[in-house]
Amino acid sequence: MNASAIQSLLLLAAPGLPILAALALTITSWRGAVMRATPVAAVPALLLVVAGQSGASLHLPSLGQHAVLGLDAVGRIFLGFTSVLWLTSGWYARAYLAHDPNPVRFHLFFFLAMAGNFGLILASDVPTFYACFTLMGLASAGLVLHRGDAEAVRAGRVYLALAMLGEVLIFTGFVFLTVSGGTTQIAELHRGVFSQPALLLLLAGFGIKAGALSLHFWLPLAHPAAPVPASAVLSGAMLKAGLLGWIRFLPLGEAAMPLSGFTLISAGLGAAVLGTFVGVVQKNPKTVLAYSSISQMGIITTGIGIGALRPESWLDIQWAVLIYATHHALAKGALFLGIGPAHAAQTRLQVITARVGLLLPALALAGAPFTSGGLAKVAIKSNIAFLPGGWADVLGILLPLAAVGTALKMARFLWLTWPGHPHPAEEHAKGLWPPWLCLVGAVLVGAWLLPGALGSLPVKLTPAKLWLATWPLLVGGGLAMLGAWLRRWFSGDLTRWLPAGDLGVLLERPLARVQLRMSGRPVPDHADGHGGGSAEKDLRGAARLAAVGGRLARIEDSLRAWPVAGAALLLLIGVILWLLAQ
Amino acid sequence: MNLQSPILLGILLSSFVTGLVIFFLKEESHRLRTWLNLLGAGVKLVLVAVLLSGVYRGEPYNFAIEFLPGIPFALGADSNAVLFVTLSSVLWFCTTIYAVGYLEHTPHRSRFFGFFSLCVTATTGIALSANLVTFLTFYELLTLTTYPLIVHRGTREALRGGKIYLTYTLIGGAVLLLAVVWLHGLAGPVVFKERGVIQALVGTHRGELQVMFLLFILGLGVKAALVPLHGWLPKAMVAPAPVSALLHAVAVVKAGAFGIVRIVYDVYGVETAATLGVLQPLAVAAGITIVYGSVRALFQDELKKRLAYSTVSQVSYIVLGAAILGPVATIGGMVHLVHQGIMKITLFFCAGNYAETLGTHRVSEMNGVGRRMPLTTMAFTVAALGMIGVPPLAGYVSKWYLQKGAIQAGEEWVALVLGASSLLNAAYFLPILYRAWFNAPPEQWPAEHRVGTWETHWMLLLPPLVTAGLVIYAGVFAESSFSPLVWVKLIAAREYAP
Amino acid sequence: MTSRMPIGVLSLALLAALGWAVLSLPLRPAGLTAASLAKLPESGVTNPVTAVLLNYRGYDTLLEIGVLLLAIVAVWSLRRGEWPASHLHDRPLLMPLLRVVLPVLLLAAGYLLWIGAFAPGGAFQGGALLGGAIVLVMLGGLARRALAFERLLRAGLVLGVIVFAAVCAVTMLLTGGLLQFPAGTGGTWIMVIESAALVSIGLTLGLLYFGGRPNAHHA
Amino acid sequence: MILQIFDGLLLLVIVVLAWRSLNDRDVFRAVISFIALGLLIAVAWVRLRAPDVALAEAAVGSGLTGALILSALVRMRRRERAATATRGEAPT
Amino acid sequence: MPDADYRIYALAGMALFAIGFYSMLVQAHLLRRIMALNVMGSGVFLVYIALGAQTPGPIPDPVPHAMVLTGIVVSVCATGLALALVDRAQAAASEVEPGDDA
Amino acid sequence: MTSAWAMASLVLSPLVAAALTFAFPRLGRSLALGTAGVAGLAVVRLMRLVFAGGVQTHRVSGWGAPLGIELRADGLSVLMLIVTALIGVAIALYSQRYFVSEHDDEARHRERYFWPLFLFLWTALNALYLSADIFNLYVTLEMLGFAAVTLVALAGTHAALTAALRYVFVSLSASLFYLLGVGLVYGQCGTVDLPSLAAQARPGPALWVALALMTGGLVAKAALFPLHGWLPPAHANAPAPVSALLSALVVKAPFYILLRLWFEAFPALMTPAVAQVFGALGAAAILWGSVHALFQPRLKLVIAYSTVAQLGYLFLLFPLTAAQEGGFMAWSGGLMLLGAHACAKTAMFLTAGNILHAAGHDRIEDLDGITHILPVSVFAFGLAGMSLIGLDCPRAAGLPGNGCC
Repeated sequence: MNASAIQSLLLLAAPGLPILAALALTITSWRGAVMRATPVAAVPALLLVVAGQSGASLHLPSLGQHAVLGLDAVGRIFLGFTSVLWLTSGWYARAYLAHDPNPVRFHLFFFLAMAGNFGLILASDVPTFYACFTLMGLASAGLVLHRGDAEAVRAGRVYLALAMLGEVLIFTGFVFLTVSGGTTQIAELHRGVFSQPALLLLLAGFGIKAGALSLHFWLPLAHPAAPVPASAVLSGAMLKAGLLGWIRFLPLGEAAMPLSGFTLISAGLGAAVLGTFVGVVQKNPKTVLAYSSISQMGIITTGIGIGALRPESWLDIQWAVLIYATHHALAKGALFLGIGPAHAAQTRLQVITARVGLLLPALALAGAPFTSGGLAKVAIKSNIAFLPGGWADVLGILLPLAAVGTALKMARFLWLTWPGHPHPAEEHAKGLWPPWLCLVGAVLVGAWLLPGALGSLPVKLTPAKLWLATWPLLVGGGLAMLGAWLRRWFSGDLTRWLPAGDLGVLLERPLARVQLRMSGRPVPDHADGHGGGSAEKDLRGAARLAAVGGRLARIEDSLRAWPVAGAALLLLIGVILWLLAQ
Repeated sequence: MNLQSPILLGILLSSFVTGLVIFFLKEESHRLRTWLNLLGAGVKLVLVAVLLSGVYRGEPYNFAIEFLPGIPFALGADSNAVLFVTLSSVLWFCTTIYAVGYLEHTPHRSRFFGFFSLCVTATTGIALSANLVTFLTFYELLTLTTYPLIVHRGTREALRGGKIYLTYTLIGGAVLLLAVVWLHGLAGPVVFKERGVIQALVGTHRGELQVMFLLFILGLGVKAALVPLHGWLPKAMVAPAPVSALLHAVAVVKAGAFGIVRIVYDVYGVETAATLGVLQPLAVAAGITIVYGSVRALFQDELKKRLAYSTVSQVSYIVLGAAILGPVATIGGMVHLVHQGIMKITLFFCAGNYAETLGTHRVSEMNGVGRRMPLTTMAFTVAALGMIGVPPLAGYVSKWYLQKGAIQAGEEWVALVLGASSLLNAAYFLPILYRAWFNAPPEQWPAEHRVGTWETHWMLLLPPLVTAGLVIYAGVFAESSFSPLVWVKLIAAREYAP
Repeated sequence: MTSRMPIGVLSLALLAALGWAVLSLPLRPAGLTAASLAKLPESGVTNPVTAVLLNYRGYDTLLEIGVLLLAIVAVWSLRRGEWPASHLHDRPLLMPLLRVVLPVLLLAAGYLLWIGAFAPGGAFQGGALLGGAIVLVMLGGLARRALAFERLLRAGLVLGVIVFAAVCAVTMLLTGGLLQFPAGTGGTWIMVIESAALVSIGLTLGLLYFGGRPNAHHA
Repeated sequence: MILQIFDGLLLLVIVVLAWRSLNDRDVFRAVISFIALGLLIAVAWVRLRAPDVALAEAAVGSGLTGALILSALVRMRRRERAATATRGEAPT
Repeated sequence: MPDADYRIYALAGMALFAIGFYSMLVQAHLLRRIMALNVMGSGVFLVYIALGAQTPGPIPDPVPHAMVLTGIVVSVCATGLALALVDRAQAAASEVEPGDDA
Repeated sequence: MTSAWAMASLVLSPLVAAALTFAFPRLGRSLALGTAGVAGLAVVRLMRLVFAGGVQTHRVSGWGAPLGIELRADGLSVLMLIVTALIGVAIALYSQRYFVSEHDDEARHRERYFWPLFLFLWTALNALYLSADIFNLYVTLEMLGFAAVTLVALAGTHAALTAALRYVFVSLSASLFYLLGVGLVYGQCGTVDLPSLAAQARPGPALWVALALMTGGLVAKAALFPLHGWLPPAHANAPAPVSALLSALVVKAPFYILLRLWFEAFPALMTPAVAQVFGALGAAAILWGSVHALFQPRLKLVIAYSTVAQLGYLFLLFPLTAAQEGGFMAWSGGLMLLGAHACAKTAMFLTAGNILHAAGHDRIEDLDGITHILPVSVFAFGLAGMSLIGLDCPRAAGLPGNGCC
């Protein structure tokens, strides 16, 4: 088997194996084995990252509209952290779901979402990308809904609503894009004139997935609702699909897009700020992490915005964004997965391991020097200087502030999850440790493995630079302590004012009212069920019809009365006569 | 009469004769009836396959006898006809199996299957009609043969539904008749032809042609359930499930949509119609219907009603495709003719399965049906996702082409409509899926009874699975040489030939 | 009644239109007098009205006899008649009257039938007299006896139609034309038809008077 | 001239009788007017040189039709009386 | 008397027709309606015969005469039928007021 | 069989059969079937003759117009005859069993009189479509009206009798309007022969009034809006086969005469304005009938109102036809299509309705009855369907181009 055949096989297997696994789940006797081997499903993707050649592609002529799978540089990076995340999460899920009532259902959606995620990274043509994107989006709804309680249903509903909106926007955007671009091959797309509607639609559509500001509110609802391994991939891998969408489909590096750039930067910064403010008051660590993701994605969004403003330095910016994405994905994944072990820490060793294991990614996210976060921050910052207008100054001030916010949230998260006293834990919790520790290890090395990552570091590490990198961390930590101290005097529940899902919560009420009005009965608890309404309406409609019918029947009766009928006859004769005599 | 024409007649007669024979069967001889049904459906399927391959090879198929001077009764098999006749014969086969299973142990089966066969005869007649008068004849025949099916149960509700159906369709038929006669007077016998037959009249009879177009659309729009002519469709839901499946996916609604396609493409010719300026309003009407149907569907608790409104919405995709000038939109609309058929028939089969096996008729009663009837629910899921337009299922393909066609034609607002519709589709289908798969099943179903060794009778299970398979096939292998899409592309190419 | 006024106005307007039509007709309309007189010798009768009725427009009369039969069928289908069941001695005055009048009526009917060929008269007029006679007979208490022969009554009622139709068929066989009598035999055919018609017309008109089917037992 | 006056008078009476036969308050009188009308019309037929029609009118149009209507009226009255009898003092 | 003018008879016939129809409409009593029909019929016959009398020739046109004979027979049949129907309908619902046939 | 024989047997066989069924009530069913056979054969023969030889005329009594009466069969009349025959045959078959399930005296009485009345109706229709003489048309119209009214009353219910009463008054007064019109036409033209009227007609007040009177009468008989009031109760309360007869056949007859009058006898008087009036009334009828159909509580009333609408549809032909160069000729094809369509559709519709009607009623008592009835009904259904799609009667309507009018 030659190299290209192996390449093709891997390309096919990366999304194919998870799908096969999902199908295998339908066979009852295979289920146990399949679920034990969950992480294996992500292995071909990982192998592809390691062994695959960039530029290789696989045509599937009979599938869809000429599906093409391929691997390019950007895709390789995405696939890298994505596959690691899926692998460790899948591994983690084995233990995590040991006592879940519906493990099969979880795995089914897990596999499908995985397949979609890998597929969209490898997709070289628009339809395949869209198909995989949708597969991922819908399947992850299954993950969010998995627990099935009220919270999960609410989260699932909000998630699905926004996901579907995103699908529609993206679909429409894609159609515009392919019409104006004249092809469905992603690589050849931008030659044509880029259509403005496509730009807007894709910006918004992928923005939903990426949790961009004002489209983000599904995130803090979905993450806590989903089981931990699902949250990890949702936050680490699937959020990045939106980012990949922007990178793939916006004409970044080809044309300056002042308006889009402005929008993206504003939204990104806004998300960073909002995430901080709402995030720090949350009580559920997963919600805190979700808001942290909003903030972090906000910074990435800002990066994309910069790229939109400065097409000529897009390659640099792209690289920075990729580093940031990788770093965030791994670190956030590690934090999510860490929640389990932190709870389950039994022995002293375990407690210390858990503390270190949580601290490391937290520091990385906060952008401590020598971490992947520090690297990412430097990478982003290095591009600010070229920005036109006042953007450089604004970002110069705001980005460090965002870092402060991140530090604050990390402190809050650690506060909420800090592994404390050893306590007896269930047996299965043992299985949570290896995948988590692997992922923490990946956090440590991941971002540095990116091609050219090391070379991008500042040539000399001066104390000034070190200080520059560290002060937000320290300030954040200080603020956190201050907050904890203040908290003694203020016992109110801040989440009442800043509930998880902020904007979405504001929208829910009026939407419910609309629904109520339209269905003509009290709004049901959830999802749907517009029962009696239609019957009632039928009744009302019938009554109205009957009234109309009665009126018509009266006219009809009067027509039937002899004098009227006779007069009508005479009139008819008269009319005809008159017309004849004309 | 060439060698090919017997095939056309055979396709009609395979169900017509079956139907007539079944009428005379005793109620008890259900085995014989079942075999007759399957035989008829099978023969039709084989004949259609022969026809399909023949047309593919480019052989001409015509059959004509003069039954009024200058107005021949004519059958033909152009690519449009073949598309529709294939769809209806395949789906009929599935529906027959399903109906046999569904109606086991119910009274009046001879009557039912007799009219059932006649109904399909009318549908295939519509498909194979080569001129407007023949088309009209079968179109009316369809109305009359469907009515007994709708009122089959004989309940008050059924009679009411049937009444409303008749009222709507007979009036629609009358309007259509007017249009046909009018056009006949202007242009003589109208034989369907690609790119239309009325170009010569555009200069002299512009206004008349416009009014006629309106009449055509009003007449056909009743069956195609264009808003506000759709009122009968949800009311006709009282019919047994196979009938609903047939109504929505194969026969009535589809006949209306197919009629509009015929009028736009093969009578007026899409380019001529565009110069007459009648396409834009049609597209707007279709757009309104799409959104309206979806919104109404959102608030239906009764599963079949929800599906009915969904049909109202989805069928207008076809109309929309026809109303947008451009080959790509044509492809989208025409392929949706097939795709909507297989998706909707699957949904109705499944709805019927739930009703028949568990006694659940309402969405709110569907908690946990996925556990009790996984295969059925799987089929339902596939079809529902297809309806939403999830790739790579059938619905996605049609939506892609429609959207693309609309944008190419500069009708960007269509994108908005389709987007809204997709969202609404999701909003009314996804909760069902959630209930089905995620919620715990109730202690007791409203009226559960075990049928067969599978989750339900195999004759009820097989058809939705097959059609769900078709939904996947039509989407995933859309580019393969035996997909509806490829066929439709051929049609579009002919319609827009330089 | 409030609707009288507008109806009255409309009726007057109708009358005006009708008057206008009459006055605008040619003073001497063409008509078919000349034609019917010209063909009179070929018709077999000398009374032009009878010629029109049974020869020129004999087909009308065929249908008309049909209408008569239809009328009695219709009336019988609707209700049971009020057949006098009384005996003669219940009506002491009637019997003597019948004794005198009945033969006269029958004779007159026959006479009218016969004279119809040459002068005013014919099956209809004769039939009317016969009908009167039948009414008298029934009123005179013979109803019961007549009703015992209900089949005979029915046979008599349909006689006109059957004979007329038979004549049609025979003339078709003879001449190839419906009601086209062989040359010179018109009078005979007309007499055959009229005789049968007389019976049926008389019975029909007479039985119409009783407004319904016989009260008798079902056969 | 005399004939014309006769015609005029005859037709006047015919029209008046027609009106009476249809609009007289008393139905019985109306029926009598109707029979009389038939006879007068028979006279008109004679005047119009249509003796065949006159004969038929006298026998059928006036005689039989009148008798039919009269007997129907009698039946109707009888039924009304029976109905009133059973209903007691019901208004007619 | 070929040059006599009988159109006044036709006019009277028209009057009979109009009176008959008027009464048909305004009279509720069924017997009156039946008589009205007969009066209308007589009016029509008058028109026929009067027009027949107008034709040039030694005798009046016999064709309208024959038609009127036919008409008279038809109208007596119609009267018989209508009377039977009235009778039956009133017997079926003797509480229904005569004429109240709405 | 020559065309004379065919025409004669079309009129005579149902007439004789009617007389015989009256005389011998037990023969009703078999005589009706026999008549159906004869009439069917005759109509097929006539159709072929018309197809082969164009318009067939026959001079009754050998005189010919204007003195005598002529029978005439052209495309239009053959078409109407065929439709009549098809529905007649279907009804004859259907009614074989219709009265069987009822066992009381009342029902036996009804069947006993149904057959002669039905056969008279058939006679009247055949005679009407064969007639080329406007006075003869009056006689056939009266026969038709009598039979139809009595058939409605045959149901015997109070509602049916009331409806029949209304129907009889409408029918009779409408006939008188027609008859008066005929008199004026004769006075003006000196002939009542339909084909020769066109040549004789000199437009003037007399003809205008005559035409207006005849039209008014026929419109009332054809139940065109707003003179349709009598139709729904009559059709809805009649026995099932009678409803079918009325809807499918009876109301079409006056329409047929209207067509003959306006397009054949007095084409010169057919102005666009008149046509528009017909069209407007037709449109109103469609609307009115359809809307009312929607609100009716009973299926048969729905059917009745749909008939009202359908008749309105027929009248739409007037403006369509009049607007056309060449008038009637240009439209004959479409016209016949329309007529055939309307009749066949009504027939099928009613047969289908009757099947369900029977099923709906007999569910409890008599399930076997339905299976008995069903094949017959379906056969009728099939026949009508075949007439619609033309399998049964290729070129049924003959050569309207060179023959019809």
